[in-house]
Amino acid sequence: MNTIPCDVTAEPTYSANDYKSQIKPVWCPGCGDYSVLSALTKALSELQLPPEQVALVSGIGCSSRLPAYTSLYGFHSIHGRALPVATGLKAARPDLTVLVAGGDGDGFSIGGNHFLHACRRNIDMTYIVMDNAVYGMTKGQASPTTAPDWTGSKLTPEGTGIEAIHPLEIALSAGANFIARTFAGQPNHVAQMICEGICAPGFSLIQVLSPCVTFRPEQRGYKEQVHQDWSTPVTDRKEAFLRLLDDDGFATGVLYRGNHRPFHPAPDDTLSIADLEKRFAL
Amino acid sequence: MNTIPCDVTAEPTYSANDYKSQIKPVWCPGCGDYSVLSALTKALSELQLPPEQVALVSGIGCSSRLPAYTSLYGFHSIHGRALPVATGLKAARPDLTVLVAGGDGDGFSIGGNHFLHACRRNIDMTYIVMDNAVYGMTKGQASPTTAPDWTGSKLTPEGTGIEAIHPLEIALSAGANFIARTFAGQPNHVAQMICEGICAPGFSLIQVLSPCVTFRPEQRGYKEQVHQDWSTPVTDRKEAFLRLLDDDGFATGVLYRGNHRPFHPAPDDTLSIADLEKRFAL
Amino acid sequence: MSFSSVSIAMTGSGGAGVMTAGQMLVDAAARAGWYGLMGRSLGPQIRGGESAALLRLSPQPVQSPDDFYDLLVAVDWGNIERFASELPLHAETVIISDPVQGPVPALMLEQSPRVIEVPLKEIARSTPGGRVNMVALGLVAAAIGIPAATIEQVLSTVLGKKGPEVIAQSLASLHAGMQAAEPLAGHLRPLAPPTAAGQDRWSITGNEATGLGALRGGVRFCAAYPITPATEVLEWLAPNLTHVGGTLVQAEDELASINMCLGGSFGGVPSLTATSGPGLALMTEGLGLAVASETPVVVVDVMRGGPSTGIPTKSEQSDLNIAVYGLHGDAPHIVTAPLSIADCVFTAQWSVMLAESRQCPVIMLSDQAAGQSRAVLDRPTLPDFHAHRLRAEAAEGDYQRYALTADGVSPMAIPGTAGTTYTADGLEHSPKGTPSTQARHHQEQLDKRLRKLTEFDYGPAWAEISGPPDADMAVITFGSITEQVREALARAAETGLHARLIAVRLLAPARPARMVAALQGIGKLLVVEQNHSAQFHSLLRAQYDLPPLVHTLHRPGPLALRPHEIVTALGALAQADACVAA
Amino acid sequence: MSFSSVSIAMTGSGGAGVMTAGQMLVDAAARAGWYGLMGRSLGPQIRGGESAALLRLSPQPVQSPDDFYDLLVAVDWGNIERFASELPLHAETVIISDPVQGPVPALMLEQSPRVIEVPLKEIARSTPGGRVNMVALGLVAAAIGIPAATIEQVLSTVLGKKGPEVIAQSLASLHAGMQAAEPLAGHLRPLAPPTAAGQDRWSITGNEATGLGALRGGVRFCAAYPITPATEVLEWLAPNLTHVGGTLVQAEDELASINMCLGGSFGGVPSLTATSGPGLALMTEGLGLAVASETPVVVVDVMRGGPSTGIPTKSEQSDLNIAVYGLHGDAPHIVTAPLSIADCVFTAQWSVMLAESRQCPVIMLSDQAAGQSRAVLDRPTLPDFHAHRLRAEAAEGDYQRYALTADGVSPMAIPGTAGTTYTADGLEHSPKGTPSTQARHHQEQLDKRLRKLTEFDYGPAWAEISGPPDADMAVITFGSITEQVREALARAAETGLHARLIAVRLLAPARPARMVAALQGIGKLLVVEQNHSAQFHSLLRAQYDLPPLVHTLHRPGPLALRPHEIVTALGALAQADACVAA
Ligand SMILES: Cc1ncc(C[n+]2csc(CCOP(=O)(O)OP(=O)(O)O)c2C)c(N)n1
Ligand SMILES: Cc1ncc(C[n+]2csc(CCOP(=O)(O)OP(=O)(O)O)c2C)c(N)n1
Ligand code: SF4
Ligand code: SF4
Ligand SMILES: [Mg+2]
Ligand SMILES: [Mg+2]
Repeated sequence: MNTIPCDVTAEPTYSANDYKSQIKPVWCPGCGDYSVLSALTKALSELQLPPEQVALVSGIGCSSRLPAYTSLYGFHSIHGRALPVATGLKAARPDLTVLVAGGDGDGFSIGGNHFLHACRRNIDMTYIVMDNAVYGMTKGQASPTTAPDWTGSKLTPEGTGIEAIHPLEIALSAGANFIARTFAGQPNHVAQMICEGICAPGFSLIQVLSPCVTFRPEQRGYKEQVHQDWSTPVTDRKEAFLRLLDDDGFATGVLYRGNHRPFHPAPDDTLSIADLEKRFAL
Repeated sequence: MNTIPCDVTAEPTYSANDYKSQIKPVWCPGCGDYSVLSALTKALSELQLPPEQVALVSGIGCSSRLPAYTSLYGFHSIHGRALPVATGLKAARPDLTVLVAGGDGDGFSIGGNHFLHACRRNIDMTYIVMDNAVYGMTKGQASPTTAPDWTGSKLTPEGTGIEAIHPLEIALSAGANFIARTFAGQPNHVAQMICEGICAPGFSLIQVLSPCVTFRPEQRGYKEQVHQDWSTPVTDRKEAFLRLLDDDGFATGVLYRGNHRPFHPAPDDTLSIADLEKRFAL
Repeated sequence: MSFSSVSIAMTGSGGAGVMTAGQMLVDAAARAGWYGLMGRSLGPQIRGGESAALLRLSPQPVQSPDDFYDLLVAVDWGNIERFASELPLHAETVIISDPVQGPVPALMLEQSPRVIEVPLKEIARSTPGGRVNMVALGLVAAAIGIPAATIEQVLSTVLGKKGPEVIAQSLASLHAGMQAAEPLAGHLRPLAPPTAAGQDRWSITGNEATGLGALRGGVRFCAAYPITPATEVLEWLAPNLTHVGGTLVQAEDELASINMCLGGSFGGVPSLTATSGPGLALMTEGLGLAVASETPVVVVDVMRGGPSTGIPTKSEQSDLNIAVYGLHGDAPHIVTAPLSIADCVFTAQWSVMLAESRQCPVIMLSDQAAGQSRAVLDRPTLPDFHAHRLRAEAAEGDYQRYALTADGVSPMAIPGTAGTTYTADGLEHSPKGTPSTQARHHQEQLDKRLRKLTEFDYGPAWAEISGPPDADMAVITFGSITEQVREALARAAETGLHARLIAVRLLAPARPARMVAALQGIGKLLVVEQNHSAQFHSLLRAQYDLPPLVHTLHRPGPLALRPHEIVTALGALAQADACVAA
Repeated sequence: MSFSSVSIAMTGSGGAGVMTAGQMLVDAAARAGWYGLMGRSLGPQIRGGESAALLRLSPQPVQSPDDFYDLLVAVDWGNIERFASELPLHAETVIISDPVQGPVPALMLEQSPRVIEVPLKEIARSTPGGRVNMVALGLVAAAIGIPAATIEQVLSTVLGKKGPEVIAQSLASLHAGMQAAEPLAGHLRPLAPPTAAGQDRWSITGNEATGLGALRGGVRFCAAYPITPATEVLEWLAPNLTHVGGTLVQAEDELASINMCLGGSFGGVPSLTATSGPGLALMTEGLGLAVASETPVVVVDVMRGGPSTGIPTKSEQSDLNIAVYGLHGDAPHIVTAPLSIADCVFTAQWSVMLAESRQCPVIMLSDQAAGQSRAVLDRPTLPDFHAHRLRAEAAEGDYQRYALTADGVSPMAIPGTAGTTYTADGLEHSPKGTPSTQARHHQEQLDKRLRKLTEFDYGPAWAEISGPPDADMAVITFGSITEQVREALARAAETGLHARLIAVRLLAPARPARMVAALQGIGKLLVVEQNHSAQFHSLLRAQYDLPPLVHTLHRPGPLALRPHEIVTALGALAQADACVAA
């Protein structure tokens, strides 16, 4: 297991900029994802994690472009599969700090099964979902977090007619150990949530409301809608559920901080291959 | 929409046997799935649904063998994909009664994403999961509903080390409209749950605890463990959650009966293809 | 060049609006009686980023890009290095460059084109609310001779919803651009006058054409998961399928979309989905189920650059392997490819017909170049065929879903029919459908599933064959690059180099007898395709006996194959000595 | 037959325990110094259902099934019609039938075998706690001459955990069976005496051998989703991987398992998963990512009957197409196949080495016949090669993950290394790894990814070639049926029919120069494979220039190809006239 210095006091070595790459993002001007990038680099510099000890895995989507814009080890994988890639990485290399990033489509639509099972497996990693309730990259279709009456997509011109998914509720049911929501318009809060998520053991989910200014221009109004109601986390699943039953989707803060056992595959390293071969001998 | 005669009074035309095929099941003697087959045919005869108006879709697994043992229209599809097949069928043929059957591995492991989204889409169909907390067909590996300390699988000889999933909680979060649990050892109750599930609009989930006598012989003890605590369904999500927070996994009955709008694709049939072609003309 | 045309590239980054301008130009030219084609080159950005509208206008029908651009209008030079190679120029090319955007990049001057500086941005600024793309539009329209009235009319229609003020401002920019065209006089050959429309004309993209073909073929159910560059097929179908009484469901992923289609089709409703490489990869397990359970379904794969996520916005023909061979087990199925934008209607319609008739999956290989390009063309004469599935009638007896019939097709019962209930299965089964591990049942069903495809008469639609019957050279190709090959062959013929065209619409199953006839007398063959590993060539080798001398011309995307390259390759083949290469 | 062996089938349904008996028989024969092979034929049931243990024992090494069974012991005849065709008999066969199970089915009498009735069940009943499978075991052991002490010892060891009472009861049944063997005397040729073990002997299944090869090659991470008949690879790895310091994670599905492996491998840990056809279909998108991101990974596909769910418990070689061609885009990768049960160790180890060395995915095509059969064989001499990945060292400069190197392989940085951070990408990219849509980058990276595979020296392991250098006939094959071909060639040679063997271990990329050498002097070629559509033949046609006369012998599963059929096909080829068929 990696031991993250979650109470850094020494002279800082890394500035936020040290976690950025030279590559210019393909994002639209004003996209919420820029703030998430800044917040992430800020969080990492607060934790003073050496960039080469951190891996950032993503899927496909505007938000999933994140890794290349950092100076971390990145894996920009395929649509919906960021969590399995990250799971394999962390299981094989428990010494690394593993982060995962992506969109609501990537994570809750095509990647929904891995989301369920990553929460359940509760491996120590932090999953940042930039939720804009739309498929940005493919030019504006409804995602699982899109309201049923949104008619902005040519694919569902009458609206989807189906209820939006509640990702935090699913995460809580499925066993995630740390669950938070934040808003890209408040990058300091995003950074704080990321820090706490990284420091929390097990699987941490951070839903970042991150406006898509191109296909959901009305999301610029998020800043009037969010309210930091969850300033103290609860540690009891029941209380967390009760919080969610009252949720309007815009409460921010740490919803839940649990106590579930993270999954640790434990190699025992007791035998040589020659020992194993002997078992085939007559 | 199909209108199911959920209050049949006329002289019955179909007996339970009319819903059975001639094919001998491949199941092990004593397998819980036999009772589910009987209960299903009993339920159908109670509802007096003409066999040709009912389609039963399944994935792959011991439990997924069910369709061929009935006289319904069946689709024994591929592992994990029963729900999408059923969704397409119901969307294209809303006049049919669509049932889905399968195992815990099929539905909650490889099929987890479709499970989430089928609950959310809330199309009118009834999903019967024969839960034995094991992969029977592949000879005994842990499934998502297997307890973390079960060491009976060669693939996870020290136990999985990860918590079992709570399928009813996930279903409730994701938006299923009717959620029940029953036990294969009480076939009348299973039949009753199936009847109610079919009659309920939207997506109905029925978890049937169905012992795998071969790989989980201890499940023969289920009959001592189940308790019919949910004899009256609740219609409020919050109350349903509270029920689940106290759940030991063996309460049976209708957990929840909701009021969510089922998804209805609505063809409007207003234009001819010639009309559409005209739009390409200059 | 065997006929007169003008090719124009308009480039610009950010919200410069070159695509809108290009689209208006094609529309106006079309209304004025010209034929045309507009392709798109896009960067990875959602908004902004480099982009180019790639037009060709002509009095004759045209669906192929030309060798070079006659006119390049650079609203700006942003990221030009990223796609300069997609814009071949020659010494006759006129480049319109705005001095405020800096000097013309050296990259663009290699062929010594003529550069004319026009202060597009300044002109735009000089009109209130002026828009630089409308200035460029006016300039081009005037330079090539599109009537002012037509372009004004198109502009007003397109911007209709934005209100009179925007229209007026845009018109002012347009006019300013037209006036600025003067320095171009004499530098650019204007378009030859349009031909009178003998027939209705259509303006349509390949993706729209595919959607239309699907509906014409009888498709009434679609499950959709968006992916570039296939999304427009689905987006076109969404409202239109509903209008004709069908249903579209947005799926959670491609595993769901293919399996939803199987469900719809099992229910008796012809079903189709569209995707691109990564989505097709996810669908192969479902397609295998369609093969084994004999469930008709059509998957349109609008190909893009691969492997993996590859280059989503650009064209390539590299999914041939997965389409033909990508299913596990012995899984015979049908693979088709439209031969042009217009042919997307025919091929989609035919694909639905084949899927329904053969009770099997059909993969139709379209590509970004066809799918996202718009063509102005004569209204295609369309076939009448549509879905016809052999249905089982209500029966009392012993219905055998997978009965061993002479032609391999067994009557399929549709849920709702009494007396013919059965269970469709992906497990091997007896004729009745009962799961079976018996060698005999396996052999019988494998034979049947193959027979129904190989012993069917696909008719002449399997390929389009043209050119001199006595030719000893042929070019064989597939997919939308057929148009480039056609143009190349026409040009080569003018220089006395005659070759036959074999454009294969049916890529699987193989049609050996037909191919023998098509290759009659051919001693030299050129295989043309747009991918890196010559997948079509290797498919042909595997399935057919080819002439002694075979050359290939293949290149991955995104650089379109140009007619002159094909002419050159043909010339080289004509010179080549069969004995040496054999 | 070129050497002495005895083939025995033991059939029985339900909990009859013929597999246990068969297993003990092989074990005992092995301890007594014989070589042996035991395959399994299973019905679809989890418990009970028809099953047959298919044994062959011999003083010489043997890994191929023989033409016919010398002895068929039917504990019962349940569902025999379902797999009778998998049990070829001849006039010399002895059938042991228990009269209480009814008469010998007519199906089994077609070749007029000798039937001897033995009241197995009654004998079992006569000993307290008697078990019919132990009676049968005793009968067979005595009949073919396995020393009583050895079989007793094996029985006691295997049943050790069940306690002395069960052992005593079973021994009693065994002895009763031995006594009942008397009527067989003279009817059955006993086994020729065993050869002294010059070398250690192993008893191993193909799936275990694959797991061992993986560990020897350096695999230390595995993500697993169970599927028949690959599960035992994963189940063997689960504890043993842990023992040598590695990790296994059970995944939620195959999409997860392949992508978990990519994560592990990205982390620098050689990774492998095993699956069968349906799972491989789900993995192709991930495999494409491995190609584009240049991430090493090995996928073992233990093939079963296809398409779709097909026949999960029975063998076939029909996933060749998907393995070689099943990825979208131009996606070069490596496909290998072990040539026998023993060779699973070598080929798995080699596959890991290749994946690591070439930084690409390797698909290893094993099959049910190899994977689930147990062989007693000489301890194989195993190669030393193991994972060696070209790693980037800590650097200050401008690290280029996808640098264009001469051999196409670029140093790969492993997370944790300072100064070499990069982002692995499935989007097309520049040498640095930055996503790019440029034609030049695409071409360069496609070239590089192909070059690193085609210009590598795979050495002689690409194929096993044997037989007379002056032969003008060859048999080419792949996978576990190579053993049948070997035996057929040895037999044919005894009759003066000499042919070369080319058993291809490397199915992709093609090795044209090596194949030219392998085919030197060959005018007639027989292609042998176990599938319906002759996939290997079509692969060979696509990639190689074949001799003028090519015949194929191919058949889908589950009927194993028998040596005599190959001899017959070879005889026909020898007679065939090259000119007529060319
Ligand atoms: C298998 C597959 N299917 C579909 C796509 C097309 N695709 C790319 S990104 C995307 C959705 C992205 O939405 P989201 O994850 O919410 O990210 P955003 O762009 O909104 O940040 C889709 C459908 C793909 N690349 N691969
Ligand atoms: C894609 C794919 N992966 C794996 C398998 C193998 N497989 C068949 S059934 C099964 C699990 C069945 O478990 P469950 O759904 O719980 O059914 P049960 O047998 O317990 O009733 C698996 C893993 C498969 N058929 N297809
Ligand atoms: S499309 Fe939306 S999510 Fe994508 S970059 Fe633009 S604003 Fe951001
Ligand atoms: S293995 Fe288990 S689930 Fe499968 S048939 Fe046997 S008892 Fe039932
Ligand atoms: Mg999004
Ligand atoms: Mg189960």
